[in-house]
Amino acid sequence: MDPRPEIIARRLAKIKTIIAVAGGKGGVGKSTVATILALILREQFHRVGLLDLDFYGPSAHVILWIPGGAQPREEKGIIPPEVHGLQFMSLVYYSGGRPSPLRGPDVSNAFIELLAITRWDDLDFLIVDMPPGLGDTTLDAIRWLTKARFLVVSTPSRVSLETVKKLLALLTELGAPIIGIIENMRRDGDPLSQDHLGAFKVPLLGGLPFDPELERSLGNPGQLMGTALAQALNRIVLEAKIE
Amino acid sequence: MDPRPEIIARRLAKIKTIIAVAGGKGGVGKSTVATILALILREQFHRVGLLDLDFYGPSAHVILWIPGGAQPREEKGIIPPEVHGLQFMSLVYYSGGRPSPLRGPDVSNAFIELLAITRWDDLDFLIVDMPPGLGDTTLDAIRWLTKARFLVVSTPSRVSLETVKKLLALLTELGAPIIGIIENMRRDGDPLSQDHLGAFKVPLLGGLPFDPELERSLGNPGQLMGTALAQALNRIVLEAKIE
Amino acid sequence: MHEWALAEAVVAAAVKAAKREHLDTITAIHVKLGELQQIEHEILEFALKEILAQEEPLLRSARIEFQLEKASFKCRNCQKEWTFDDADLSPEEAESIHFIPEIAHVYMRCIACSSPDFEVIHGRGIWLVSLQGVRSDGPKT
Amino acid sequence: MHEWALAEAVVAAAVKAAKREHLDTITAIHVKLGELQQIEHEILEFALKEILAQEEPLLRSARIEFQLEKASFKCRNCQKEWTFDDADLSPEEAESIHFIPEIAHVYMRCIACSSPDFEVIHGRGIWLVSLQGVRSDGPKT
Ligand SMILES: Nc1ncnc2c1ncn2[C@@H]1O[C@H](COP(=O)(O)OP(=O)(O)O)[C@@H](O)[C@H]1O
Ligand SMILES: Nc1ncnc2c1ncn2[C@@H]1O[C@H](COP(=O)(O)OP(=O)(O)O)[C@@H](O)[C@H]1O
Ligand SMILES: [Mg+2]
Ligand SMILES: [Mg+2]
Ligand SMILES: [Mg+2]
Ligand SMILES: [Mg+2]
Ligand code: NI
Ligand code: NI
Ligand SMILES: [Zn+2]
Ligand SMILES: [Zn+2]
Repeated sequence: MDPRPEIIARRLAKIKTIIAVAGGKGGVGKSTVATILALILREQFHRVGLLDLDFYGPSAHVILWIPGGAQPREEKGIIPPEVHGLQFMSLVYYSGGRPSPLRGPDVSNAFIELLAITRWDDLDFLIVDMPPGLGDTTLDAIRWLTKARFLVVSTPSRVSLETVKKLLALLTELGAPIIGIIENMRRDGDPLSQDHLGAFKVPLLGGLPFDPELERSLGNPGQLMGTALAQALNRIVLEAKIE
Repeated sequence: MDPRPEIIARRLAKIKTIIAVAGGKGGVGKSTVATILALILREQFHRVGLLDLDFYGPSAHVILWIPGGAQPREEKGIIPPEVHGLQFMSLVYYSGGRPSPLRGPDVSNAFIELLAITRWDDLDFLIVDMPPGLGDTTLDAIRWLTKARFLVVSTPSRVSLETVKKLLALLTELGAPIIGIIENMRRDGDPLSQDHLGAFKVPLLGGLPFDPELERSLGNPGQLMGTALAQALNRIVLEAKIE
Repeated sequence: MHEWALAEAVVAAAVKAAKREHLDTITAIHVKLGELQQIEHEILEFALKEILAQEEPLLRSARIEFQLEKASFKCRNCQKEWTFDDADLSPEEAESIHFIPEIAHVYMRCIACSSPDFEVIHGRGIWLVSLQGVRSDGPKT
Repeated sequence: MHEWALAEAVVAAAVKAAKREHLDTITAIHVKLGELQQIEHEILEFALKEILAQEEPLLRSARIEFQLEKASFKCRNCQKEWTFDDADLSPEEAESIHFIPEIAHVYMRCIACSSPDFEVIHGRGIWLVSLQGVRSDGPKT
């Protein structure tokens, strides 16, 4: 018997809300939304954790920037360091930015190990940055992060909507709670997702503009919070009562 | 003993060149580049196949558009239908656009099965649209598509480069042949990838502009070929002597 | 008729294994067919025995035995086990699974909790179980 | 000291299994430790035996047995097998693997063909092998 899964629920017991930022598709802005959402909630004086579960393409540490030497502390488990006010956990502490060529069972094992040994503070929010796909991490999140509610990110492109629809279909079928859909990288004249996603009876929370300033602000949380993107996300957070 | 892998090399024997369009990262334009590259090579009177290996987020059929009823023919294996002049294979023929929640070993099994039973024509080019990640499909492509050369797609964003670097490190370490890197979605003032990717000694083949017209042309190969994106890719194909 | 492609794979695998073991002749091969894939046994047998094995010197006098393995599934979510008889598939769904057995995760669900997160424990597809043959320096299994 | 977290998992799993089997007391548990993870045996044993098991009524009088399992690896690319003794890891690499054993795929390579595409066949990490106990209606393993 694998003892590790049995402790996961207890590790997460004192976290009030878990939000898994997912999309099925890559490059839609899951990591961007997850990271800025975490910073926004933190600015509202919540205690916030951020967990990067994209083991192949971890990005949250690039968006946030991590001071050299930040490393989990070993104390009856591992305690993620505080980075820009967020309790931040990622596989990069251990992979050191090198490629992690993991097959499915390895991904699943690393997921379970990480959740079994990480001791989070008593958080108001844990934001989970999900990888693309409907594979091991998504299935494990549905299985083990039983408290998680999904925040689904899409772009207005039909290519993206096609895949996001698959994620929505799966989550809906499995009864996983969905907070709503955020339409990222909106431009003038972009088709609205309503036509494509209306059938799912999931709230369309609003759009985030395509923001050419974003790239320049990567690695600088203060500057990130000043972007048009962060401001629009802030409005969504307030209106959707995510906080 | 699993008999299926033993026949893969023979199934691919009469294909002159296999190009795996990869990026590690999602949303960088792998499917777009793979599909338009296939159409460009086809226009040059080559015999071209297109294989979509992104089982979670298949996209090539959205970019191309597939006429209703197009389905592989069963004849001593399966023979992919010709779609817009391309011999096109995708899991969507069998999943019907529904979500395919597959764990790693399932992805690997589906990959091997697909390659074992698909009978390609005597092609000049097989273009393979890869999924994001460094997981089962990437490892299987390296293992079973021994003839494949990798065409790596990135965007100029640091978030994308970080992941593309991991893919390049892995391919380089394993001695997989790399045709070069295409920088997609370039905008004025975007940082050049040279600084980030120079260390890899891999040719930077050039950039593709961010093209706001692309979305409108999805599903219409004739129109796709008229986009600025297709024209820039055409130049790269000629200059890099991909054909 | 895509069974032909699988028969070719069996021949290729048998020849490879025989060469690795330095066999001069293969006298028998044992092939397992998983129920999930619903392989048309007669077509596969015909392709393999009557055509392909005849064309391959190493296999020409081989006895080819088939064994059908019942399919069974186990849910990762609730541990429930079930069999293919419990699965309720339309002919189109079964046909898609016939080509790519993993498509089972698209159309099948755990019979207890409806999860798609199950394992195919037995009877997925085709498998080369064993091979007998002789080599110059004596018989070998 | 992150061994404490694993000890807690073992206790949680043992208690869950005992409840499922309606045990009133657990008399013994058997824990396997995979070599790859390089678990500090004394710390784990102390945490488990001296502290955690004492706090959990079901486990208070349990005998806790440990078994070390050697790690072995098999390459998917070339089928080569090797052991942890053949692995050449820096202390930092070994420490990362200590926390997340799958990090082995970042730092270890097949000793024959240098592929990272290998399987950890044995000795990955911690495993609850078995559990003995008694229930009101008699002994039960
Ligand atoms: N609203 C936006 N405006 C401009 N660029 C964006 C926006 N959202 C995300 N990006 C950029 O798009 C790319 C993909 O975003 P990312 O958050 O990494 O997506 P994912 O995590 O879904 O793969 C990154 O380069 C990111 O900087
Ligand atoms: N050069 C470009 N200009 C504008 N949009 C692009 C460009 N390349 C790709 N896209 C769009 O970006 C999104 C991601 O592209 P896609 O080919 O699906 O990426 P991947 O296959 O890497 O996930 C799609 O909506 C696509 O239409
Ligand atoms: Mg991401
Ligand atoms: Mg794609
Ligand atoms: Mg049905
Ligand atoms: Mg070393
Ligand atoms: Ni058939
Ligand atoms: Ni430790
Ligand atoms: Zn179930
Ligand atoms: Zn090897």
